[in-house]
Amino acid sequence: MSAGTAATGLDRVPGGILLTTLDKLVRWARKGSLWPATFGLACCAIEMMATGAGRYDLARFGMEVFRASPRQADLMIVAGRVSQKMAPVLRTIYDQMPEPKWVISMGVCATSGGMFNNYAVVQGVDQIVPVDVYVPGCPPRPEMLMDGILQLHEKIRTGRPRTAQAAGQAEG
Amino acid sequence: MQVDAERLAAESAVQPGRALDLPPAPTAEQVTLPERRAREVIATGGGDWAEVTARRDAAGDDELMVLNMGPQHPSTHGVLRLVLELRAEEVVSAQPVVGYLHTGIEKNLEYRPWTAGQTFVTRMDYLAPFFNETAYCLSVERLLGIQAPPRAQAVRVLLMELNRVASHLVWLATTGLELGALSMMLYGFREREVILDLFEDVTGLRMNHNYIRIGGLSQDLPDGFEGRVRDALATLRARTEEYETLLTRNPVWLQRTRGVGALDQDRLVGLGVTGPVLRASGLAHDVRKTEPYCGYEQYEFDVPTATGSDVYARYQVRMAELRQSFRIADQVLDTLPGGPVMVEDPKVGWPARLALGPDGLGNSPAHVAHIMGESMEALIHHFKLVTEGIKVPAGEVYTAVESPRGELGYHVVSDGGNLPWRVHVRDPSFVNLQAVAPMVRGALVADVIAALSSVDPVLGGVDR
Amino acid sequence: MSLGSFTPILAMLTLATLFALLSLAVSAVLRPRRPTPAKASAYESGVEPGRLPRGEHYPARFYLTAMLFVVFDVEVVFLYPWAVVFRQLAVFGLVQMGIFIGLVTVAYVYDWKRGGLDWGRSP
Amino acid sequence: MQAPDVLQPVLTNLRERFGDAVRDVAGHRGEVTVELPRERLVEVCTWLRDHPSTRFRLLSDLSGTDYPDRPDRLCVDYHLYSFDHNVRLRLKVRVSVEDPHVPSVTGVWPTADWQEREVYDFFGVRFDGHPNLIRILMPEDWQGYPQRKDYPLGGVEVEYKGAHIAPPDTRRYTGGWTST
Repeated sequence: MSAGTAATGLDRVPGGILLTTLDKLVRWARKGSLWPATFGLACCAIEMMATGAGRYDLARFGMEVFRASPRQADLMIVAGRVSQKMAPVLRTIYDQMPEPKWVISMGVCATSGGMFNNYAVVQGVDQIVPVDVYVPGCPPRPEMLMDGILQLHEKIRTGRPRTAQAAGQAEG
Repeated sequence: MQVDAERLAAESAVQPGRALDLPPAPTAEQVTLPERRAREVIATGGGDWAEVTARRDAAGDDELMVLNMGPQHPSTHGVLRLVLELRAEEVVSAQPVVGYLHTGIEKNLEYRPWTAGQTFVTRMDYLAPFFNETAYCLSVERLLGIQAPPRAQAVRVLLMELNRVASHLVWLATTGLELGALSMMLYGFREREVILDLFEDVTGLRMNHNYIRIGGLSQDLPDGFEGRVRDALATLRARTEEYETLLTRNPVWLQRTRGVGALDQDRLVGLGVTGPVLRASGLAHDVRKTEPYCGYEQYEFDVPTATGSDVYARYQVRMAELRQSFRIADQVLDTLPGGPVMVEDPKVGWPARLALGPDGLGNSPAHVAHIMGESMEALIHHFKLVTEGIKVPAGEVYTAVESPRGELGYHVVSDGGNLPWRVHVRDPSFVNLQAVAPMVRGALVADVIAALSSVDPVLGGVDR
Repeated sequence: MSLGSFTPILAMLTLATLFALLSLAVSAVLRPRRPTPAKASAYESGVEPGRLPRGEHYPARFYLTAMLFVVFDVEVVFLYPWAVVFRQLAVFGLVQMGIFIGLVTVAYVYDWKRGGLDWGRSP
Repeated sequence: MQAPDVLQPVLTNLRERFGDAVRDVAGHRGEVTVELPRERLVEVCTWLRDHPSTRFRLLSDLSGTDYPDRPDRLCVDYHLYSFDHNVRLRLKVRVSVEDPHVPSVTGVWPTADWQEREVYDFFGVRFDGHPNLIRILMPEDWQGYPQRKDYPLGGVEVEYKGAHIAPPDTRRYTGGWTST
């Protein structure tokens, strides 16, 4: 579980029944409208913009507002290949985002350096920032990005990604 | 007419003289401790940065503020960083810093066979993938001394023109968004989806298609494609009229774009700017007309230009180019020749034919039966091509293609082996970005956004 | 002193302040608070920020515009009470307000001619 | 592509005026390459840009290439284009790694500013007289010149340790079966 969701402010509130329902309410509220920080780098950024535009419409998840400044964002979608020169900038932006914050690594270039296994590209964003959801694809179709976002919603709501949660139920 | 080099150089963007007469950087002792810490920290931020702050300190001007319109900014069209020297709202000087998306594609190309090249190249300028693929394949075909069959050339022209429309729509959407016409963003991307559906029909992907191969195309058009393209062109033509009524005589749009970011033609040519920005200054230079490729000479279209060379003129040129692209697409559909889409030479033509099998798209059973059963030679060619790739005779070639942003040139060097020796890409955005600095000198900060978006840089192509 | 006609306004005021204070209090309690020096550093598109003008003071033009705004804001504030009793004051009120607005317009024209409004966009 | 004969008058003028400077002229696939010594580069470029019969007003591309097995290893290519005569020409200057200095042509074409910075960034060719010769695409404090042939491709070794992974494909098939 990334730092974002672990220690919320709830631990300072007195325990009891109130806490669990309040916890659910807070998680639901956070999941309800994640505001992504515009961190579009390369081709995936165009696909992210297409997801935000009319046809695929991120507004359905309350996410159409792409906040330019990290202060008002709680989700960073790293869309595109991260070059060595961009790595410190990415880390600075991630640090300047207030908790709770999540990171989606969109596309194979952000996830693992993709086809550019060379001197210029950081081989995987998880060397710089803790990543919550990895979205495959080059570039991922808008539907794949939205599925990644739904996975993140599950993770926020239950603290476990959907697949793990399903596996959890299987074990009984 | 004798053009004196001094005048051109004097007021060009670089002004070699200007940067040289900087006072020497302050020595370590003169700079106080906090100053030095900030300087080191700033120094790693960018050599230009150190020069700019040195100039600012030298000028001793209290009101000069150095501001970063940096890599993570909503309206720099990607990861471009503009170091702005501001006095209140007025820009004293702007210095673009690039490299934040450098992917080392040209180095990667030297470690992959020729046939894998266009997979890398299509990811450079990600708003014009077909242009990159075609330019790369054209230059390799020129080295090989072969030509793609007429049908393949016609389909390349069709896809490139549709791609130009899609790229201009993204430009229109993002520029509208930045200058306040928010609905333009939704309209632009809504129309682009119409074109992406067509691309998906043909190549299976919305972007980064890897469809145009050395010697032709990877597979033929799906049937019924021409009809779908005609309907799409009909809707796009109607929608373009809507944009014209929305923007062309819109007082807010006029005020934000007229007279902004103007640069005269001499300076533009000196800075190597090509494409709509150059045509907006009145010079009708278009590589499709001057050095026709892929059969462009058969289609009759004109090269729109404007005078004024400001953001509004570039808007007018791009809107007119949309219509020219529709015209060309119509003519291509009317005269689409039949025949093969891949060159016949078995040593070059990519053998795999894709066909829709029970478990999806894969090697067509007919082709597999042919190489496994009928002809040993076809098997050898298939094996050689798929493993070792084609070998291109030694030599070097420079091929230029008219991309939506300007002249996209490929300087390909081969040493006769099966790996490219060197592929250098002359990306129009990389060269056009140099014109941003003189454009915004003395303008307001809001005009910097308008001027930058009128150059339509795509940072994937700039940083390669 | 009949409070009747004021109760709706008072009710609205209290509800508004209550809502504001409540939402601030709830979020102050529930939000995680983890200040780090990196988070507190100034945001300038992701790179080390430059500095404000050396003396940390802003060009005069900003103050000029602020002053202009204050003058006209005050003028509008005086218009409100006049607008309420506009009928009873009739012509007398109109003339008086006309003079008042005329004086402020003189100040506006003076400022306009002295170039306080153009933002230095070079021609 | 234009047949080289459109360039004929240009080449003859070039030879008369700069007889000694022109090392060799090569034609391949309809393109003409003129190799120049670096000392005469700026002079020839200024003449090529201003002379009415040439008018190469556009320096469309300036690219570097590394030929490690030649003594003068680094090669800089200038692709010129003339609007008036609609013709292209390539100038080639070769320098060795020990003394990689080439005079800068930013005085002739201001567009060379960034393109020379890129060739410096990737090949280490120092352009004398360039106003601001620092790295453009790599971080300022990057060591080495990435696009030289002896600079490793870099990147991460493939994680799967199950089998011996061949280094990036550097096999060169020059002899035997040729494809054309």
